[in-house]
Amino acid sequence: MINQFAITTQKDPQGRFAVIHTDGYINNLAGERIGEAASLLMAEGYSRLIINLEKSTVINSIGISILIEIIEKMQEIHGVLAFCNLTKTIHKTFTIMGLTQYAALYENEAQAIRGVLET
Amino acid sequence: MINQFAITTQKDPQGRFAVIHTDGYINNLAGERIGEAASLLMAEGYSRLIINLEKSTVINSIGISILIEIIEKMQEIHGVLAFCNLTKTIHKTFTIMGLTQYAALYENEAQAIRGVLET
Amino acid sequence: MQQTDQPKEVSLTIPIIPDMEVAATQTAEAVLRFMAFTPDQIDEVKHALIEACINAFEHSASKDGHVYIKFVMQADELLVVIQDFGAGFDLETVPKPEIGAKVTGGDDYKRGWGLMMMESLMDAVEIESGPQGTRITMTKKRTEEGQS
Amino acid sequence: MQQTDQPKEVSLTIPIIPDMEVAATQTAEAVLRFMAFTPDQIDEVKHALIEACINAFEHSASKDGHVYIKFVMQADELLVVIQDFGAGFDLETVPKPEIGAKVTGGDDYKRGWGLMMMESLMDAVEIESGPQGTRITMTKKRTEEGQS
Ligand SMILES: Nc1ncnc2c1ncn2[C@@H]1O[C@H](COP(=O)(O)OP(=O)(O)O)[C@@H](O)[C@H]1O
Ligand SMILES: Nc1ncnc2c1ncn2[C@@H]1O[C@H](COP(=O)(O)OP(=O)(O)O)[C@@H](O)[C@H]1O
Repeated sequence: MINQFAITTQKDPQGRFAVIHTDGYINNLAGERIGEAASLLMAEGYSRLIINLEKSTVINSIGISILIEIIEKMQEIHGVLAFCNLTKTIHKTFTIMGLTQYAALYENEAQAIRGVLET
Repeated sequence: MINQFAITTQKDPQGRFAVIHTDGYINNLAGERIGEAASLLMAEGYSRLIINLEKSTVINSIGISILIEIIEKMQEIHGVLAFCNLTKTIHKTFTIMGLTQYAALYENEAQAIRGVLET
Repeated sequence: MQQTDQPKEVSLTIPIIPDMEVAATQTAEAVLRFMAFTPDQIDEVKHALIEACINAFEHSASKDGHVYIKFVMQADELLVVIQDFGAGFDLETVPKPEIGAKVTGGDDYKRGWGLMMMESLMDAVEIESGPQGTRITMTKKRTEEGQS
Repeated sequence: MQQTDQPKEVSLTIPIIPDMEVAATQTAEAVLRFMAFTPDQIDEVKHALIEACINAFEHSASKDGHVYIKFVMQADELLVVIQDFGAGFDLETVPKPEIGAKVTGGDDYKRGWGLMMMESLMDAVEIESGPQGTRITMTKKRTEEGQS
């Protein structure tokens, strides 16, 4: 298939947060895989999640809608979701959608970690 | 324009050989620029030239025909021309054309330098 | 080499198969680079084009199974036309997406962002739709700043 | 999402403008990746396609100023059809290129490698040409080894 999407998950040794790294075009199927990874981490007790989009330069609105579902689940457990390493276009899109009211966008992962730990 | 082609030239401090690095699609215009660079180096007295194609993964037959002109000029001055860092497709093409009878193909620049110095 | 006075157009027809929108973005990228658009502008057009394609894939119920794309290269702008011969839709009845309602569970439909994305990433979006299908004409101006 | 029984085809029409063959290779790359060809096979098709395009650009003297490309996705192979509505040519009269003659100055025409490249990089090349134009049909099989 045309889209080779990959995901890797990284957990803070102290269990305070986890980071999901995506790699490739985020379409519906890729979005679902991110959703599953996030659900798994939440089930393990992580209420601070970071999605690092460095290697995903293209996303479609179906993929984004699944990110919204993750935000919704996070709100329910009073957790926090943040994104980092967005391209200019994805940053612009998330901002225009108003998604930034519910999930912070950070330039890089270090800043995102600092950010979610302060929340 | 669609094709941003770049060329850099590197001369052996001892004047024994020179290397032309190409970057981008080698079409007719790009081929002509390689031809000019080669002519300049030959005019400066370099009779051992290496063309490093590492950053050129696509070439067309017009570009190749200009490389043949360089080989012809090299033959006239009894010099030697070598190529290195070819993709599998370009390697296959040069081989099928028979170009390898007049210009050696090396895996990397170090090998090419050793090769032309031994000639 | 022959060059005519006709407008410079690249046409692409893709079958309705998941991920085929990527072929459209690859073609778009070549056309936009040819026209010397900035990388950010190229990225914006690619995202808008994906939305138009996946809408035709998902919603058009097209019987001929294809989406027709045209890139019209003009002096200072690119037109991208995406057309399907499907059922069409009435833009008036499409609800405007509202992030608050979608995040807080007030709106169960988390989607509905495609048209908004096209409009925010392009300089102009014109939608013609009816029982004969849908045609979306998107314009991107080549400005110095690379911003729409 | 609707899917028909028609063969899966991607059609691309490009204007005869220098470097537009790159748009064709970009589209080809997406189609070939979609079909899970290996990177080396993709590279080979791209090079063959470039040769067919620049021949149409340079030699066809096409009046409509466009080259028509079709990618026909079949179970285990891809057909690439490149068509122009130009003057055509007689394959019989095209001399076979000979490196020795070209390098030693015996043959002043250093070019003439395009058809050979197409043939060596693809699994099959069929050339139909006449006063109505030229159509080249190239086939690439998807083999495990990635070699033609
Ligand atoms: N090409 C099309 N054919 C038919 N209906 C369409 C088409 N494009 C958009 N629509 C309609 O417009 C609505 C809004 O589209 P969009 O904003 O992209 O969000 P989404 O596709 O996520 O619903 C769709 O739900 C669909 O009803
Ligand atoms: N699409 C075409 N229309 C007209 N003539 C063509 C076409 N393709 C190839 N030819 C003829 O075939 C010859 C050989 O083509 P090719 O092997 O690609 O080498 P080159 O283009 O460098 O001459 C060309 O010189 C031209 O006369």
